[in-house]
Amino acid sequence: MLGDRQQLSYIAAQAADARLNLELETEGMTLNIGPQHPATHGTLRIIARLDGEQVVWAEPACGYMHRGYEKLAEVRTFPQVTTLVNRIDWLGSFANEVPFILAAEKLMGVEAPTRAQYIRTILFELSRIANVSLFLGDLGVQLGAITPVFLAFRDREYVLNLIESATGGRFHPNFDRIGGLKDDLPAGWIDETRAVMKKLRGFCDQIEDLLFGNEIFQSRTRGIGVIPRDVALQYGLSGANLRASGVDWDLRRDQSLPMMWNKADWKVWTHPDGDSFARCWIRLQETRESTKIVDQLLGSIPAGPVMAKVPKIIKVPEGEAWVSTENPLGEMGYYVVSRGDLGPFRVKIRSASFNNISITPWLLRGVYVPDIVTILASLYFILGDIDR
Amino acid sequence: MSPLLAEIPYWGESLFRVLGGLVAVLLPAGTIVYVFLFKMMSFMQSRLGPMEAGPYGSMQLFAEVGKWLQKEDIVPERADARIFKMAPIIVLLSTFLLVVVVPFGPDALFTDLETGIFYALAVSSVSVLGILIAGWSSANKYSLLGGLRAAGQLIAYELPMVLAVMGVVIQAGTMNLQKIVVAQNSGSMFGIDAVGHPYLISQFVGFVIFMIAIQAELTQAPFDMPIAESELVSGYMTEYSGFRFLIFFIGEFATAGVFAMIASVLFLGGWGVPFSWFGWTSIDEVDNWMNFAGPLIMFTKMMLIVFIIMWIRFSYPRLREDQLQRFAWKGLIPVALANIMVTSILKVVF
Amino acid sequence: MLPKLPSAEVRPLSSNSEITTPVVDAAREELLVAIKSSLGDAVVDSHLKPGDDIWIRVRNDAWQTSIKKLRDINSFDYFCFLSAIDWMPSPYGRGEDDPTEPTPQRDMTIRSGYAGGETRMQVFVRIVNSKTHIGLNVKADVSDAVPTIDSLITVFAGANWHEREAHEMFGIEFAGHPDLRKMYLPADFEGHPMRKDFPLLARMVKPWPGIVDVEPLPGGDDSGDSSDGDAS
Amino acid sequence: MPKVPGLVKGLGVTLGTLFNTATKGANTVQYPHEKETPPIRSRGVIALHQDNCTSCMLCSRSCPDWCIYIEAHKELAPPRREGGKPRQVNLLDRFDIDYALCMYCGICVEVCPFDALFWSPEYEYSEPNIADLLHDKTKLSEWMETVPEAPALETGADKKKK
Repeated sequence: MLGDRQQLSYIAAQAADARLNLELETEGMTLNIGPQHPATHGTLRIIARLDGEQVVWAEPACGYMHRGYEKLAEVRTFPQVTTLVNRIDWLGSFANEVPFILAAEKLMGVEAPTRAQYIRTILFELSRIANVSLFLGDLGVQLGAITPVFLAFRDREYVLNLIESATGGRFHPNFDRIGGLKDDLPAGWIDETRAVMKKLRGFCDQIEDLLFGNEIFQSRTRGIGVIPRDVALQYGLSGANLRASGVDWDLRRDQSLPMMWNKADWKVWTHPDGDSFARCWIRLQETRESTKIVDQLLGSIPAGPVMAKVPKIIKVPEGEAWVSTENPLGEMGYYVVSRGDLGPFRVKIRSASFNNISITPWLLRGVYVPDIVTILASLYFILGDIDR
Repeated sequence: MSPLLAEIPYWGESLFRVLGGLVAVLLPAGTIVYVFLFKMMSFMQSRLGPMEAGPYGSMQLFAEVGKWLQKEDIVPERADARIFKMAPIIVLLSTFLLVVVVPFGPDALFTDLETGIFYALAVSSVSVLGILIAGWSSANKYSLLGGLRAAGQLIAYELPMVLAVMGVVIQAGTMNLQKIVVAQNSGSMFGIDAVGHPYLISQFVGFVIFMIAIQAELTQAPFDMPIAESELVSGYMTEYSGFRFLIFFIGEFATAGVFAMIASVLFLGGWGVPFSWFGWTSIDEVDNWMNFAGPLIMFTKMMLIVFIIMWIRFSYPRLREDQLQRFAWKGLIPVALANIMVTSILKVVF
Repeated sequence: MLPKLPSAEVRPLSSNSEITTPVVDAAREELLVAIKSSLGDAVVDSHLKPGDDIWIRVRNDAWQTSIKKLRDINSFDYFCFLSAIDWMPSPYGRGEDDPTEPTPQRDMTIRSGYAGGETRMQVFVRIVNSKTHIGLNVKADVSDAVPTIDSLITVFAGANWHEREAHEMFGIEFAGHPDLRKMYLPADFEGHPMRKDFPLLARMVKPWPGIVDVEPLPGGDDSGDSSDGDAS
Repeated sequence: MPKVPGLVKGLGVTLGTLFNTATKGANTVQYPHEKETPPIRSRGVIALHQDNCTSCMLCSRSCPDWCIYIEAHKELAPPRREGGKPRQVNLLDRFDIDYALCMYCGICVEVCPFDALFWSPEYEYSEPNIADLLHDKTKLSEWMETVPEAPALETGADKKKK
């Protein structure tokens, strides 16, 4: 079931090496990549069985950062859970709060005021930009180019400053509340955001020139780690990984949620190739689209309150709700079961990276060691998002 | 015997040469690390680099060396200790052996070998041994992969380098580096004496191949898979710490300096300026002050070449091992061979 | 190449606090009928929330075949996630009990969620149609005595890790799964942490700071009113 | 126009950044020498206004990390009016926040009904010893000096909010 090119090279290598191995009595080598390794964005461990530089079998071992959020959420009240879910995908934390709050609102039958929905959507997209811009820089490091990551940190800083000045937290905003937002935006924030969005578009151009246009980069990523459409669906890939396989599906567009994405004019990019380059390229385009969404929404924020009328002590009525949104890493959803108590009865956190990375044992067969790094980088996972 | 050293006894002369060798290797290495690795890289990444040690961080290198010297000299338990300890020294040794043939002025040179370039290319391969045994003896899979990659890569790129140099040798008609310098500076292009005849222009293809090859020989990006910090952690250097790592580190940048010097000798006219500027016609007429100005000129040209090497290093991602081999064998070597052919035909015709 | 933005259903922009959910959801109603006809008697119960989601519950022994049919006949081709629920209320509450007091009585009756259920444990999976983007939650009971259910690996390869996780966290066996190693915890870890009767140690090692109350006046009567109102 | 090879463009980007940094300065801040001021809303450290605290325990009970420890006792205070009954007041014996546990979510500040807790953007209070991160009520009260005024709100914000 491997991709054609991969499969051919794998079979050829196997056939050639089989005789050699028999004659020389060589055996493969097990290479332990991680848990502490620069390519793993945290503490993921990949056990790879190598034959020369070719991977015969590889399997990620997770759990080095398992924090048991599903269990922890059961002993917390609804407002307290947002502080947990902040820390799942720590680079785009505001985006993690939104689906959970939306699920709780759905159970309560509350909808946030329009102004709050606008601000939510803007902050959601800002956290996407902060997250994906770091991906674009980190991609360079994984492939050996050192400069992009510094440019990414430079420009991500502007976005983080924006998030901090609005919410008070750089990484863990905890700004979303059931029924709206904690506070309104500070004065001057909108103009600042416009300026930053312009800078971020410049950053995207820089990265495109520095990395994506680079022939070496293209030769490293094109045709590597091909995921066909049906396999992507089977494994439940989501986000850019799914769209890179040619599936035109973006939850921001294809789902009706009380968020404001459909008020802006933007485009869902797909790519037919399904290789590493396609995944990276889609993320680059998405960052550009996000800056556009933010720009458009900034102009049309209506006046009004940011908090609906909700009781001070929140008890969520009995029921089950599933809400998922298109997070920076892919589809992030919460299956919230409430028993009419202060806290949720059960929260199933469907994180994007868990599904995205579960394809690796299939995907890494037959590739070379340097391609492990490229493929993992292009799948783009965050450890907190796998282990939760 | 050169007039400069005529009055000095043999032991003094030897001492002078050893000190000169140290200066010729370490001074460029230090300058390269500070100017390019600390400052140019930082500026290219929109930051300032080290700023605390000394004015504008200029003493940073000494601080780093001091730090490394204090560190424990760790040998992994299952490593082959003797070979493990030897490896960095072999790598640095090849750098010192290389600098021996580089001329810095009409008389300021260590040895004047007739087959200088041949010698230089030969001893530059010694570092492969050091890297290979470093990778093997570390008892670490990453080091092993790195060492093997390095060996494969260095051998693959030795060939285009040799072939690129062939063009110069054919054009100059000599393998003596000093004579190559003289040939470039006393020659003329299209009848204009003012620029001399740097082989950069007539051997441009050779120069490009040579630059690519030394980029690979120095394992700088985009050819840095032996080190590949994002996949092989640090390749063959993974297990080294303290002063042994320091030696590897010095070796890396000293070799960059020395290779850049050889490149400037071969393609940019080395220590010399076009002789016609001062009315010299041969090496014997060159004034004695060139022995002092020469090293400076050489240093400037070296910095220029290292700038290009580092600029590429800081901008490009790295290739994959198989792509790199393919590039060497299917790309560079045929082009280099064609270059030799064209050069020799033109040499015979004109 | 790319389709234009569909004119998606836009919610009213008034800042009303009540969601106006459509009472009838024709698409989902139809779908539910289609699902029931393709699965036959495998469907035990179903629940439909208009404009939101569909829940169905299938028999444990028809789990794998039903999902396969849903994939092939009703073209739910996207595997979203698989997990389990322990419907027993936790005997430990939120860990906020006073250790010096006797444990308070808790309502321990097991109540299942949408689409009902007869057992304490349930496995549920969410699959989505990648064309219409309508999702479906499928549940199945897992008996307490033999917590076993068929593996979905042959239907959706992506179920592999999810089943490993559910096995580790709830102790449910997935028949036909090739490799039910632990995903997160050390191999010699005992117990299934997500079961409600597994205590959360972080909430056991020290008493809740909120138990403490303001000390009453020595000898004085404790009127119970801790703040006298004119503090601000 | 012929397409510029990506390799050349990449070199252009790095060289451009080099010149930008050389002429316009770097984007980095030389931290101990110069400091960026965090935004007003920044959640740096929690300050306690002791006079406002009625030891109602709300913050302690809503803390997800259980990192606020309060002890208090009742005392009789002299009556406010002449001849009135002596009032019962709560006196704070202990108010500790363990910053080694705190995850800076701000729930305690939000639930406080009497405006006794505030966020201060101050961030330089790291300690070599983890036990010293437990700030007691005197230390928490000292932070009050650093608490800024709340920022003005963006146009269109609801003015009714405090």
